[in-house]
Amino acid sequence: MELEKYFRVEKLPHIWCPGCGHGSVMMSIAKGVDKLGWDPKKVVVVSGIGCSSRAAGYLNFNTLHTVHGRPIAFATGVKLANPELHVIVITGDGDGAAIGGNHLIHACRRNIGINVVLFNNQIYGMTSGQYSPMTPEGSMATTSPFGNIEPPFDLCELTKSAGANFVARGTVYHLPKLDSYMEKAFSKKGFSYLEAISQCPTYYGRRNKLKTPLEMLEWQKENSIDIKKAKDLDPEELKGKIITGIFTERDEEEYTVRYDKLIASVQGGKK
Amino acid sequence: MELEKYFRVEKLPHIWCPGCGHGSVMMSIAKGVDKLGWDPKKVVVVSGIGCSSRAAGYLNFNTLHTVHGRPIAFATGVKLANPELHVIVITGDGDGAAIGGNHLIHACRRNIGINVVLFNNQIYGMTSGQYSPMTPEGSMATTSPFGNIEPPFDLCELTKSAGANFVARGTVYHLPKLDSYMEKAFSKKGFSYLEAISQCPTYYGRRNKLKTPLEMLEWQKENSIDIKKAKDLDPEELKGKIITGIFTERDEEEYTVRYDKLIASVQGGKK
Amino acid sequence: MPKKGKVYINEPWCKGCEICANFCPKKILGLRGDGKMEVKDPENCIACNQCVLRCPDYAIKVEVIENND
Amino acid sequence: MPKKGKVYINEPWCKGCEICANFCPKKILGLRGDGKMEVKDPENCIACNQCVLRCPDYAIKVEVIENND
Amino acid sequence: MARYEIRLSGAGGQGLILAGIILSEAVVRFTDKEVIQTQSYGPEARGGASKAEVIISDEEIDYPQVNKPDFLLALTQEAYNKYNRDLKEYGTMVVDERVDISPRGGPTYAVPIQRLTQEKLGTRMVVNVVSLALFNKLHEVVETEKLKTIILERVPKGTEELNKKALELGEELANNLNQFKIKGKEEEEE
Amino acid sequence: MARYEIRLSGAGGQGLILAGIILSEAVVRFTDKEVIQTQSYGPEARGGASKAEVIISDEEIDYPQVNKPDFLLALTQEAYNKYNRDLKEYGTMVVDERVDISPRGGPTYAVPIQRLTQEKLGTRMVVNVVSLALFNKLHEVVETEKLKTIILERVPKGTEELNKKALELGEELANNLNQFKIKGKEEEEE
Amino acid sequence: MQGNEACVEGALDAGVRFYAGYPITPSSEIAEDFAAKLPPLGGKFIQMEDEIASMAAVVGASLAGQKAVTATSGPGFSLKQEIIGFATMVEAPCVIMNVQRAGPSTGLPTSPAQGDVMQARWGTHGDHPALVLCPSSVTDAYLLSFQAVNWAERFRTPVIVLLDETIGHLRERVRLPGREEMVISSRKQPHGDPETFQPYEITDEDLIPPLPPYGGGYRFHTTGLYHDETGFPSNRPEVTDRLLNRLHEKIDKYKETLFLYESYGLRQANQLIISYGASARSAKAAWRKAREKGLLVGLLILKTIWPFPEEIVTQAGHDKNNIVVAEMNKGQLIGEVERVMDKRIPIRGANRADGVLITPEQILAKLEGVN
Amino acid sequence: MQGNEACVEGALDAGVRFYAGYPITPSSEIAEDFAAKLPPLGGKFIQMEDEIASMAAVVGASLAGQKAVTATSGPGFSLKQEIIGFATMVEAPCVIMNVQRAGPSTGLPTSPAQGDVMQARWGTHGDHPALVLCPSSVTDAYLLSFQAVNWAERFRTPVIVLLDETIGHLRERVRLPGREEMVISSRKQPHGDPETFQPYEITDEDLIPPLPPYGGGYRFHTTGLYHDETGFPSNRPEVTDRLLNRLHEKIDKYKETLFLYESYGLRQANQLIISYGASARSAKAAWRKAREKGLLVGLLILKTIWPFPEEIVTQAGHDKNNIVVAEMNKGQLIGEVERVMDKRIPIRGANRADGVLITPEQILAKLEGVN
Ligand SMILES: Cc1ncc(C[n+]2csc(CCOP(=O)(O)OP(=O)(O)O)c2C)c(N)n1
Ligand SMILES: Cc1ncc(C[n+]2csc(CCOP(=O)(O)OP(=O)(O)O)c2C)c(N)n1
Ligand code: SF4
Ligand code: SF4
Ligand code: SF4
Ligand code: SF4
Ligand code: SF4
Ligand code: SF4
Ligand SMILES: [Mg+2]
Ligand SMILES: [Mg+2]
Repeated sequence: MELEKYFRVEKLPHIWCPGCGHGSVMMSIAKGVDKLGWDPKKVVVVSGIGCSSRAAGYLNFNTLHTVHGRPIAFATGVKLANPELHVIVITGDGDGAAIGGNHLIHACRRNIGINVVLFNNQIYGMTSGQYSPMTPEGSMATTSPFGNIEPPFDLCELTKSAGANFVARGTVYHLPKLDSYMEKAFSKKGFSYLEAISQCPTYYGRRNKLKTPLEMLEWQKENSIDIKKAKDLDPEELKGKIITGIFTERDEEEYTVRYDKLIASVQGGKK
Repeated sequence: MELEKYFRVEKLPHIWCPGCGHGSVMMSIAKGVDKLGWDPKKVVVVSGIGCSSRAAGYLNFNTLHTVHGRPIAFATGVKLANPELHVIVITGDGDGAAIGGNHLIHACRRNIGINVVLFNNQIYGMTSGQYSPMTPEGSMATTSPFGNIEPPFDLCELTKSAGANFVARGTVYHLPKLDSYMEKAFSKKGFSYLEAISQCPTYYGRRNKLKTPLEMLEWQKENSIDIKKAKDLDPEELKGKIITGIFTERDEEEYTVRYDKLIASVQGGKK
Repeated sequence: MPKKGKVYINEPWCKGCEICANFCPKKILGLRGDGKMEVKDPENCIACNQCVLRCPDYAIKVEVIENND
Repeated sequence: MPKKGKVYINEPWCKGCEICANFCPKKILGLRGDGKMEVKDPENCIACNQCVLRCPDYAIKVEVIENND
Repeated sequence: MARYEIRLSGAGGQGLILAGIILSEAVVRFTDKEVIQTQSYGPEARGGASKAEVIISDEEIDYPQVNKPDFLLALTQEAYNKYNRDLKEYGTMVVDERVDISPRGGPTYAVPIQRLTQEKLGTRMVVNVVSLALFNKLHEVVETEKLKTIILERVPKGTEELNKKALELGEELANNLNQFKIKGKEEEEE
Repeated sequence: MARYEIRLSGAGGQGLILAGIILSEAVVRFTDKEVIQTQSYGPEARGGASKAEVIISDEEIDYPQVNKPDFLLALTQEAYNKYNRDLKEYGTMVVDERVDISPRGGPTYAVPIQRLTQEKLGTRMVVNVVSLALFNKLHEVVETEKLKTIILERVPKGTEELNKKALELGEELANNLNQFKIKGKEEEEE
Repeated sequence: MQGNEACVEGALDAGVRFYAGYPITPSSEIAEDFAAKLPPLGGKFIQMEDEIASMAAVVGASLAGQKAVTATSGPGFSLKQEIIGFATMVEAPCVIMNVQRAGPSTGLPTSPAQGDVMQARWGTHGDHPALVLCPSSVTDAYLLSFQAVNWAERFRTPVIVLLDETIGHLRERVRLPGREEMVISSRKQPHGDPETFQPYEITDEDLIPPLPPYGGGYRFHTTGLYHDETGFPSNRPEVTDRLLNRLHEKIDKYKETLFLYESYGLRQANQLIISYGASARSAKAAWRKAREKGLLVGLLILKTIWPFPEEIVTQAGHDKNNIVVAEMNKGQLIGEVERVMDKRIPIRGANRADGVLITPEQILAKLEGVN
Repeated sequence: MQGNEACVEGALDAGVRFYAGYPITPSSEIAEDFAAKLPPLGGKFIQMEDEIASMAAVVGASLAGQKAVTATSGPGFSLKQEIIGFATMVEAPCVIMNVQRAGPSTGLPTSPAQGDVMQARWGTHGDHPALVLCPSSVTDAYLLSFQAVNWAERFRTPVIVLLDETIGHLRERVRLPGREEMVISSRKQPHGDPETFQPYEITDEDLIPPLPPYGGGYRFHTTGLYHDETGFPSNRPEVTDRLLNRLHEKIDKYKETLFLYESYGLRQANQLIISYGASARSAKAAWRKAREKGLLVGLLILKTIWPFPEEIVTQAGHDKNNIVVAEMNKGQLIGEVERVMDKRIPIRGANRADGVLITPEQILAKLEGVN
């Protein structure tokens, strides 16, 4: 894969910190598009606000860096206005799970053809390290100076319950698997949710005894459990673990397809 | 149960239309409080905006009729500020599932001790009959004049995935069961979600060939399936059905309890 | 011996939705011309309380009558 | 015959996170004093591409060298 | 016709708002007059009393609110109680026969609109069209055929015949209106 | 001391902002002078160049921004490139020995701060305290002991000894500063 | 036709093919009407999960190439503010219809008011220009909605149509110009090489950059951060300054052509009534009555309220010795009138904010010499 | 102490024991500081899912009896507007701190600006009063936050502390009055029979009803709809009117005591600089320089910007022949100065909105006779 084809190389190096996992996830997205052979001119990347959402600036597609928490709602407008576009949403655990949680579940419900990639670094990176709804219990963050007491979401379970056609979770540590989920997510008609566990050495690692990017990657490795194995474990054993793998693959009819049928029927066949 | 103890009888009859199911659900709430013997002065009912949310005005507790979609967020403030209060949220399928969906799942995640009762009449009643995220596919509504093409949420599955301690669904048709779920919901420490299928003859019934309140109640009867039976049926058979019963009962530690422990530990035991 | 009941309808609260009438096992309730519910056949009430339970407007009360016959 | 590789590091892009060095099976990469990565032992590169895959900054390229010995 | 203010009131669900809309559309399409139609909204419009208001005038209508109706229709007691207050002293009032009214000056008619609608047409659903036709005939706003055209465009499919009959009934009532006349205050005092 | 503007710059993560905070706190607690500390925020403060600025004055400080620093510390090339421009013509500049600088007037010193910190203390983590101590000694803002008090309050537990050594190293560098002096523009032109 | 319906017709005739909204009284008929009318035209109506999402979807659709509209009332208008600012910043054409009801908060959901006049100008954070139109008849509702879409496209900016419950729910005779007189504007398209395309490069003197649709062959970046001509973020003060100034200037430049208003009897007048929206109906009745009484009163009905038509107002008011500003709030636009007029002219507010349409009598009472 | 930190200290000292917020630059230190300091005091800090929820939680906590605060910056301030209106309507005491950054939209998240000045007054839909304080030093940040809590409690209304990035992130020497001089206000409590308690009954001439906490023995209803003395909704125009008027009057009545400001050399001056917030720092430097040059310049630094201190401004400005309003936006508060001043006095804006703190030189340049 040629970097130039999918990246605005003149904007690199990206602004992310040394060892930040976001660069790896961004590459996985580019590879996904490459594998599917999408025309970059027909690809629209919509992101919110956060370190992760800055990815939009480096990818050489149509890129829309919106406001915090709402990229899925913007993307819904883009996709519905022109269903021929490939619409990818890049979001973070703050952007997509905190302020943006509602748009996420509603897009799942509608099953609109948007591919959401959530960069889950379990922290608010951009604003310097507050806890997020996906920060593990007990973690230190600037707004949980005594350790986080809020249980994190399992967004894969949630998006599955909400109706997404495809749901998976990978990690930056297991990059090749992440790449394969990316390809599957992108090739799915209908809504897909792919969560990529990323690392924020600067604001998560430093405060939580994971001093180097490498330690963070190893934490990912040691705490990941494949969903197939996870099935045999009880909730207690799974606490604090990262369940990886494909959570659901369905083929419910995509929203804009249904919409086009509605229009066709209203127009009485003519179009 | 004496009406006067829990209702502001001077405000009755309520504004709801003839045959509206909301009156029945409201009564079930009063009965629930009665069964648990809560001191009405320690009960706070928080509601949003919608026909359902008007219930707050008739119940003789501390009642807070807030803005559309946010009652759970207000309630979170109330409960956290004074954990001794019994906090009940009254919301609708528009208020709680459309605009308010995010607050709902976050409250589930935190597992804060709030009892949410969602009056699900599958339509926006107050604003005269637009479809909601819980309107069945194919239904007619003012904003789906050609039939609704959006799949509805199963909020019981969603709240369960999001971490609620108690989740159940009942119907106005099966009132005694609804009363029993109400009691269980209220007696649960931690977050509870109880969905009550209600009827809106005025805006849902009329447009959807359910001409009388009775027909709507019969529709509830005919389309309900107990969750235990539902387990043996496949998704196709369950499409469009109302699954009733208790979806989950857990005893994860409640949020304000955890918070008080945090405070105690920060204060080093003294308090 | 079957219970007997006396039905009170709080007319200002009744909205004439007919739910009570439909759930009454004895079918003794019916709408008056002005849209308010009335007891058509008071004798036959068995104090089953279905109407009370079902009325979404809390407009019905039923008193159990001592069966003195 | 094992592959050999020639490693190119795009210095302006390298942020010195050391991820590549840690994943290199041959442990031939190391940080220079100025915080940039360098190939300490170019001879031993087996062109496994781990460093390329792992570098979050796309700062490494590896060319497979014809093994002409 | 100088500014003429009409208020049609009754219970929510009786379709008087549709009546108001049909009336104003008739004026727009078949006359040169100016017309304005407004209605009250909100939860209070559901159940309870409901009203539709129309202003007809030869001149431009600036202020669009009905403040002192020239004509009041009240089909229910609640509507009467709520909406009769600001009727013009010598304005016309038509109420359903079952409505209790206080004595007043100005032409006042107690018409068995609901009862006759039920008796003659077998349903009360079209009481709005009966009322509308009554009003139209009385004031001759537009010709019967023109009103019919619009009614038929606006009512649900399948109810055309019923509505035609309702129109006839309303006109008949208008023609016989004098027999429903109530003695005015002064007349009573005599 | 009239208004004196100080800019400490280097790479994000070198802790210069903490140095600025310590300096300003020292002034507040141990002198009668006015002081202001500001810093640049945001993503650009992560990685890349970063700066902390302090203004010290005998009088009330109104305008709180550093516009023409009297003193510039630049630990990295990037910081130097970005922040050296508006240094006062005869202001003092201290750069790390590895920074390439353009000739200028005004006292300029190229000090092996990073190298010596690494060599003598075995880590670069405390380069900020070394720099701070250097600055303080040079200007005698507060006495060594006072500065030490605040440093020890502000640094992570367990690093006290290290920081004390850093303070000593900084002062030592200040004492020997002249040996790092760079010839100025004019001097060179001679 | 109802005022709300006329808005829909105006927008459709101007080429709108996308609507995203969330129902709220008294604007819901706009949504309902679009829901019925868009699919037959091949357009898209979507009911989003809330007003924020609606605003976002509208901007997304706009950038994907559609002319897009949303509608709401007070509480929803408050929620949309953040993304209205985003649309302003990225220059996404779109129209927001706000059918005002009595606030603050839930207020009186079914009663008319004009309490969002200042919010329409200042509701989002940061400095930003605003283009706001106020219909006072059903005909206006049609024409100004049409105009709003045109201006949104032409100036690449959100345009607000600020109705009130009275006009939204009013039915009256509509008088429209012939179709041929209704000229449709659409956003400017780029023509150069897609590879060197700079989305915010200004080549025309109108200061407005072209906007290609997604998928149309041009690829570009868009952000709500301050950005330079390439569309990428920059925090260089000169870039920031240039962008913010251009956002204001691209509208200021055409200000005169944007001032829509009606005036009556200004010349032979020593008093002036200024009004807009539903209040203007009462103002006109008051004006008529005053004239009938022989008072020398002029009437200025503003259709464009933002940018505030300073020149029109000073021109109409400078020679008067009493100015009455009639509005259904505690006094909002009157502040602007006070700002631009000389202090020696008395300026009085005829205000009403209790949910009832202001009456002609209230306005009359503020004129001199009525009794 | 940093400005943001001083806000926290001020609020804590005034009795705040509840904070709900959502992080955003450049206000996040306020949240972080509360997170560290509240639990040791037995107070509660919660990070909500967004700014809307934060605002809602704060109002909920307030009604449950706590003194409650939230903090945010531009985009979050836009999102909070709807519920700020609700708080105004139900009269829930609460404080909102907005640390301004350059907008519109995402703008320049880390740069100072004063672009939300008009939004702070007009940001929510419907007519509503606003109480807004602007610190221009770290000491101010402490004092005004303390004051904001007091006023919120006393007037039962949201109070906004409008900082800017410069003041929020500034560290400087703080000079505080002794603790004994700091008088804490808390909301009035009812004393009558809980059974006949009417939550919005006005018995005191201050027009402010008492507010018992939930669980304190009084039961009552609260709604964002227009409501009468019993707290239940009413749409009777006289009720509506009475409520809205009271909401305004309860603050108007005490206006004079609310006008906080500093002034320098007004008497011996023929020119006047007006400023607030961080700009006032530059203004003061400009004023000093002007005085050094022998110009007769006065300086007015506003701490209370809303309600706009009309009397203070006209008093200070009426005899001047040049007024310079210095602010970091395209001209916001200057509109109010123009509104209240006589037209014959030239009023000039010294403005800067490119993310850089306005300089004394820019302000100086607007004075007459500088060169
Ligand atoms: C409305 C609004 N609220 C808050 C913010 C501040 N903000 C920017 S990014 C961010 C969190 C980002 O976290 P995440 O989405 O996890 O991205 P990350 O930086 O960790 O990749 C927040 C709270 C904002 N820009 N807008
Ligand atoms: C911010 C905001 N958006 C929209 C509305 C309008 N609104 C009021 S109630 C409602 C829907 C109510 O539906 P639901 O919650 O299902 O309650 P129901 O009336 O059906 O019981 C809407 C959209 C509002 N009041 N505020
Ligand atoms: S702050 Fe964290 S998430 Fe953001 S760029 Fe740095 S490492 Fe990555
Ligand atoms: S509109 Fe529907 S939900 Fe509302 S009161 Fe009437 S029947 Fe009930
Ligand atoms: S159920 Fe209640 S409201 Fe309905 S008809 Fe019977 S008594 Fe009346
Ligand atoms: S109590 Fe039973 S039998 Fe008697 S009226 Fe009621 S439903 Fe009928
Ligand atoms: S290609 Fe493999 S062996 Fe060569 S440097 Fe990279 S990781 Fe090491
Ligand atoms: S992984 Fe990349 S950025 Fe990190 S040290 Fe290696 S080359 Fe440099
Ligand atoms: Mg994150
Ligand atoms: Mg509903």
